[in-house]
Amino acid sequence: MAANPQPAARLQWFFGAIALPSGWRVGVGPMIAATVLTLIVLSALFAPLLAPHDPLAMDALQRLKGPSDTYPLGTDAYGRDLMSRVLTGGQISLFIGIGAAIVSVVIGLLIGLVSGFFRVADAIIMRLMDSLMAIPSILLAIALVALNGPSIWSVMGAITIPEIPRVVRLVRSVVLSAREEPYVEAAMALGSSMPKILWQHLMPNTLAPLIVQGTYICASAILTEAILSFLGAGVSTEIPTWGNIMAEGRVYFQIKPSLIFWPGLMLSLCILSINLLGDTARDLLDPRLKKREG
Amino acid sequence: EGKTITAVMHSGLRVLDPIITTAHITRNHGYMIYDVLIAVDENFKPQPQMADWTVSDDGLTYTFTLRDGLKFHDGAPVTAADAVASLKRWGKRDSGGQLIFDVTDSLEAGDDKTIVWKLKSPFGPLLDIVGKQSAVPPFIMPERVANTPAEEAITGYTGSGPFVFVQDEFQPGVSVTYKKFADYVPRNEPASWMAGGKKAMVDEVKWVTMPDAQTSINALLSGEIDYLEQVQIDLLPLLESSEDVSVETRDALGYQTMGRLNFKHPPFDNKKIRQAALMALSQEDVLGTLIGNPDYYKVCGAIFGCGTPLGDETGADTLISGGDTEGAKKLLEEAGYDNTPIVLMQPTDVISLAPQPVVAAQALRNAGFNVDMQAMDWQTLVTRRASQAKPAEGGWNVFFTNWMVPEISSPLISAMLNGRGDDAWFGWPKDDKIEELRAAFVAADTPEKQKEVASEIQKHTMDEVLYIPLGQYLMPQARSNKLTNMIPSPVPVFWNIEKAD
Amino acid sequence: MLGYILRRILAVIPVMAIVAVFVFLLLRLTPGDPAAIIAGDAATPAQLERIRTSLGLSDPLHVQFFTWAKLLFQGDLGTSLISSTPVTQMIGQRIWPTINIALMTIVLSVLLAVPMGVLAAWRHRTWVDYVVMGFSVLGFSIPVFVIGYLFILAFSIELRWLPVQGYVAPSQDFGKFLARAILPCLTLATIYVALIARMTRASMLEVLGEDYIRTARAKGVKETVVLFHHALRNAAVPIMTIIGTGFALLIGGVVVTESVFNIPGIGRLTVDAILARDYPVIQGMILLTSAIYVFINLLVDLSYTFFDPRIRY
Amino acid sequence: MKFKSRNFDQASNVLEITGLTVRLTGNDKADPVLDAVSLKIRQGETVCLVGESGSGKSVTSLSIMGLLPKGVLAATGGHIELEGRNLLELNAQAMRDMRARKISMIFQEPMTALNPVLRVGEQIGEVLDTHTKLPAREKKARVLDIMNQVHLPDVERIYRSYPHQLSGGQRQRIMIAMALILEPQLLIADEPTTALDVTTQKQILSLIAELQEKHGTAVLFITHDMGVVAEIADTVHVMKLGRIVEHAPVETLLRAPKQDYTRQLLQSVPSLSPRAPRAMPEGQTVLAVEGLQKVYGAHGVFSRREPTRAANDVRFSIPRGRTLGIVGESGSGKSTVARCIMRLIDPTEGEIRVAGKEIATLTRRQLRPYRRHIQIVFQDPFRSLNPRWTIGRSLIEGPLNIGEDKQAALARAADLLTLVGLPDDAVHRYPHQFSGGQRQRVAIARAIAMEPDVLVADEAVSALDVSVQAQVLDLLDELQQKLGIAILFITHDLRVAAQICDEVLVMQHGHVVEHGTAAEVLSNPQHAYTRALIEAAPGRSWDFANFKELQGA
Ligand SMILES: Nc1ncnc2c1ncn2[C@@H]1O[C@H](COP(=O)(O)OP(=O)(O)OP(=O)(O)O)[C@@H](O)[C@H]1O
Ligand SMILES: Nc1ncnc2c1ncn2[C@@H]1O[C@H](COP(=O)(O)OP(=O)(O)OP(=O)(O)O)[C@@H](O)[C@H]1O
Ligand SMILES: [Mg+2]
Ligand SMILES: [Mg+2]
Repeated sequence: MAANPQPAARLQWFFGAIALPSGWRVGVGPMIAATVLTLIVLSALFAPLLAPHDPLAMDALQRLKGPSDTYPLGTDAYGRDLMSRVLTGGQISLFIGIGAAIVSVVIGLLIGLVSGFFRVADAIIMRLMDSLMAIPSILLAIALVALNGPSIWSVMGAITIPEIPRVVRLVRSVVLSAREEPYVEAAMALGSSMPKILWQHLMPNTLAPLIVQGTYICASAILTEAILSFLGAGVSTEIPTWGNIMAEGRVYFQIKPSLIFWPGLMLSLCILSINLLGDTARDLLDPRLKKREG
Repeated sequence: EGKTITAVMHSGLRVLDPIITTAHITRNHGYMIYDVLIAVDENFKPQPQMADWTVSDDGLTYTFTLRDGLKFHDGAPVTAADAVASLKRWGKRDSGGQLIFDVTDSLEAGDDKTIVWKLKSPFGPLLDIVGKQSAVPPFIMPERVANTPAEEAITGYTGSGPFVFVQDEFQPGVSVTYKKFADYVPRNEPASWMAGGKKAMVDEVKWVTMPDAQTSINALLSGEIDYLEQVQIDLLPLLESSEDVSVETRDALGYQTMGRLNFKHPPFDNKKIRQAALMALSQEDVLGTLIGNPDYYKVCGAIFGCGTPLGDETGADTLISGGDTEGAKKLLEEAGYDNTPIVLMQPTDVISLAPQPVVAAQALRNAGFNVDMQAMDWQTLVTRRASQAKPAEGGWNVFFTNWMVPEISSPLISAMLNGRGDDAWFGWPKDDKIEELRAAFVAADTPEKQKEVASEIQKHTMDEVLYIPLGQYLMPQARSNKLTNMIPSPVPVFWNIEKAD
Repeated sequence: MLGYILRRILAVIPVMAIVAVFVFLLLRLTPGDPAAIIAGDAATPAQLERIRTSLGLSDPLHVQFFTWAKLLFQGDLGTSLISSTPVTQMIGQRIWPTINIALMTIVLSVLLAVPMGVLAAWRHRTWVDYVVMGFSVLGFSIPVFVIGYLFILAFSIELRWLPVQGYVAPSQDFGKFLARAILPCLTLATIYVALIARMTRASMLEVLGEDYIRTARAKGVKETVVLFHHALRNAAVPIMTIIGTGFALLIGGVVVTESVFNIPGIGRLTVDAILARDYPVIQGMILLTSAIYVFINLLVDLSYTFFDPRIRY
Repeated sequence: MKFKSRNFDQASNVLEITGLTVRLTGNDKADPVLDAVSLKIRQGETVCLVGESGSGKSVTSLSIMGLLPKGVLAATGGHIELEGRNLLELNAQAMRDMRARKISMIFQEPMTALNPVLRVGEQIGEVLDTHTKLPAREKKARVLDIMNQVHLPDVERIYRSYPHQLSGGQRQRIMIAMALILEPQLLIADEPTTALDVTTQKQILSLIAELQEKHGTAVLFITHDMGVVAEIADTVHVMKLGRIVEHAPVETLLRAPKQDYTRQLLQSVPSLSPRAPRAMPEGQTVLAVEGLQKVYGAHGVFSRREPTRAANDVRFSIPRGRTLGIVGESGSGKSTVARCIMRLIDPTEGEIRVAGKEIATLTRRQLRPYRRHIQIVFQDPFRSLNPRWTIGRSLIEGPLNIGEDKQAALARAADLLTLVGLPDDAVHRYPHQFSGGQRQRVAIARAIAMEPDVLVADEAVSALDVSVQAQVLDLLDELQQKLGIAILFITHDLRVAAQICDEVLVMQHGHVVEHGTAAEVLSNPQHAYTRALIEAAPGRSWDFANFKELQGA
């Protein structure tokens, strides 16, 4: 789901602070989050090595079994190994999350820069973006996926498109306020060309909020993927993702909760970590806060 | 304050025209509000319902006589003209109906009560088809409604059946309400499947849709609903501990699940490769994954279903014995399979259809097929299976579906046994032999002769791989113990049911 | 003031126009053939073609668009391809459950989230702050349907306090409505509360650093007055904004919650329509939800003038 | 110059601070922010607290109010005694009771110190709500009464207005009304006039004096403006690095400062008497402006804003090596002229001739080659350098734009830094590693790097402390002599103008009302507005730098 950028807010998890080389102080919470996230990413990357079974191999006689030596987390309704599926599922989920974040940030950055600086383009672009924003993202996503078929690409596209206007707005607002800064006027007075000012003076201002926004997009994309799967409009079930493992497992929620629990746990831990890191990044990157801290 | 039965049906009612669609939920709706001329009993025998009939000795003239007291919900009497118009509209849509109308000389109302149907040549199974309970039974509507073109959906919902459709409370896909039709005159015979007296014992029946299987089970357990038409077998344990709820199999025949290959495009235009595909598959694997609990499925190689008069398992040995991967490999090799990818469509949103493709894909790959399984929702699949394009260009090679056993229990009804090429059912086999056999079946005038022909058809179907039967399964229903006397028919009907306080 | 309102209202027109074009193209340019769905299992290609023609699907794209747009102007959203019911009528039947649930969720969320956010900002960097923020991050991290299931499991199945599912109109029986609406509202509210509490906190933190807060304290005003009278009103604009834009999130959540709790609202109508390729319904629904979104955000924009007298341009 | 010379020996103490020490919390090693500050204020007395930025003036005042930012600063020692009670020991509720009833405070920024979303009448009334139980009617009457006392016009209307609908001076009056409505014994004013222009400042100062007289209030007045001190103080305390280094009655302090720091502070105050006229050089005209006009915001369908004529028929010219000053109160159009000349905004009408070329109508692209001839230095040293760029990168931005070689430009940048008095290794540092004055030097170096003919300095020293200000002014002077640049110097501070300009141009409401040599305009003003401006300059008859009356005043 879309998380919006929020200005200054600080989340310092525990008082025990650890000093980083650059003098940044990071709470223990974000450290744990970073560790968890690293572990999840690694486990997804090395899923083929870690998974005890082929995540697609079915055994009709071993449906919905509990944990055993062969199947550490038990099996799903097709008799596939849950653990292998959850591990492998991370690959696509993370791919969708990171992919959606990168694509929407890059596209949004380009549009936002142009829109923030050129008044004429701005009016048109912002109307377009308003319209894109007005279409509820989940509905748009379901529609796109249902109409284009449930490939990873349509899911990613469906998640990315509604995020773009938010990024554009963010970038634009940064550019709008930054271009009033005297140093931008100074650059103009020094004869720097518009593209140069845009890219060298204004763009760097957007990076910090974009990194933060990117983490939120990443988290919300992973979550949206799960919801699309739940609504029957996700990635093909043959490719395991946390979302469709849960979607398939939801029927058995009361009988075999582990089918939802494990992917759900991974998903929630992952999103929780990303959000936490996003919050931390926002605090570290927000110059206003630094100033207030003295 | 009357008695109301709240039932969760297998899907939401959206289409209200029971002639235009084959959707089961619409058929069930049809049985609520419409009546039929004749109907089958539990022995598959047509019995009078709205009408009695006589057949001329040459088998060319059928005369139906409407019984007294029949009335539409708007109060108008049911006349022969209504029945004729309804039958004619039905004949344009239903495949069985089309067969009869191919040989029909005339169909007219003799007077207010008699319908005279004259044929050009004898058509043995006419009564079976007119009385069939599924895949579009000829429901009788008022003439004005029945005059709607067969391509357009009707807009008036006046029937003469035991329940009245409450237009104001209808929410497509959510809920539909039926009120008891006070003026309905049931037959005197006891109810037996679709035949016999249809006595409404409750004042109101409400069908609600629940998109979530667990929600509906929980709702049944907490007494919020009375009846659940289908319970997913894996979820049965949730219901077992409850004393207020019974789980039972209403319909002992159940469903047949099957695969269909596309005859128009390589590689399945090659008979050997079709045979290889059949050989690769194992019913046990499919059913085990689809249903799991062996109490609720049956390995069955009969294309007409096991437990039906025509059922016969000839030629299905590999299917019912666990598949023959090696044999399939050999056949593929002989056929010179060039590794053309086969597009296998998988609907992800229908629980009873999602596992078959997954299991099949695995089995086909094991046999050496290059499988391209494409996931989609059911509606996309429905759209796409109608496409005759090349598989790589939006067409397809294989899909799976389920039929209720009564819908495939005879070569006249079973859509997959049509061999008329482009006019045939999706997959479009051009197979003159099967058409000959079907004609022979129509011409067969005794059950024994029919059985003989049916057995030929079974053999031929398996050899040509017109379709691949993948076994039979049952869908249990669950009801509150307050409900009693439900008719154990394939179509869930709400007459006869009583509800305790 | 009037100029501002008028300008905001006029700005809605191009937005909705673009949405309309977009929605139309989205549906027509992507595969999926409603005719095949209507035709059913036993249709022949010829039958399909006839149905397509009768639906106007064989006309050129722009003709279809103008036909559609013209009817749209007359308030006619067309007729469902599947159930042959007018779309406006379907929406009319289904919209009230959604509106009631959504309104209740918004009220509930605001009542919960705003004090939470204010408290967290006031007690910045104390355990109160950490608990509120912890909850907010958590609220973002668990899929809605899982939350819904957990609530059902806990409150309906284990404790048996509330019904599992369903919807009763409040006009029919308010008690029953409430009993059935509580769980879906709570489910929906988790994300929304997280969102609003977060924004309230951030925005309050900013405001609490402003000079006029110091002025208020210098007057000897009580902390509660400082927080709720002086600070909150100044923090209101971003909070209102997030309530407005968060509405999109709510719509997404509604779709899921309506499935889990079996509420006959427009969320489910849309999903069903999309899965069934019921074009007129999909178009109508996306247009409607977009219009609601735009309308809500228009209200939010106009509410700025109430919270902040400086916005009068 | 007439100083206040009342004797307070008999007056009772209102507030007595002894040994007040304030530290950053959780950091005992750092130097204390306030180091044993002692100070007393007697009834009716005006105590001025002066000192450079960051010396701890505001922290002192916030300590008295009990408003030190929680968790950041805390009083760790000393007493603040009011009516025999130590304020540092009061609980939160008791301290709240004190505020507005016993001690009130006015803050520096009238723009931000009022709550923008509440009507000002309500904000004044809130003091009464908090501390008294008056019926609504009486409450309003008292509010209107105090509003009358602070000489607000049309009080009924202003009562219902929001802060943004009032001018800066009016807002500061509201603050004062709010502070005095309960007749507190002590009024703390932390730079209450710094953000106002001189004429308004004068009004506010006399208002405070008037009310002090009327209510017998003691005033703690914080300022860095020595002129203001000379006008209003009874006693002066000088602060440096958290300590009070000297205190004395005002006249004593100004005539005979004891501490070096105080002398240095006073010597940095520029004199209002114009500098000695420089010989008119033969240099050609490098900037000529003719009939310049700028109208803001004349479009927008629903915009009801009146177009603002921010500059009207402005004309002047500057020859090489000379300095032209533009003075005028806030909003008179000074910056507008500067920005038009720089072509940062497009003038509505008029000619701008730079190095003989008309540039008013050139497109941005055509303009670029001419940019180098005219450069600008902005007011805010903290925002005019890109915080993400090293000083070196900022310095070579212009030269690179006109095609200079990067290595050469970098080498020259190091030279420039030496020229403006910074170490040449500063190239690799970032702006935040410099003080405000140093940054302003960098900004000047950046402008000089283009070797311009004209340098526009828009309030280039207004944000700086007087001592730093003096250094930067010296730097500009030195550069002008070395490089022969013409300077267009924009300021609202007549003292600064007097020290640096050859010619002065006075603007009011976008019009030039007077134009002449600095000596003529400042010593013998013709226009009423110019006279009013000079009248309003506080301490105008005192020569701070020489500790004596100004000659001829
Ligand atoms: N909130 C704060 N957090 C940390 N340090 C602070 C804070 N407020 C003030 N200080 C420090 O206390 C010292 C004194 O600051 P103060 O604001 O009293 O200076 P000042 O004399 O009022 O300066 P100015 O003339 O610029 O207003 C400074 O060194 C400043 O850095
Ligand atoms: N971008 C703008 N749009 C509309 N009006 C403006 C704009 N910039 C300035 N003005 C108006 O033009 C007038 C002159 O403004 P300008 O900034 O030139 O004054 P100034 O003399 O520099 O004042 P100060 O001493 O406060 O800097 C003012 O009334 C101001 O409100
Ligand atoms: Mg200060
Ligand atoms: Mg200015």
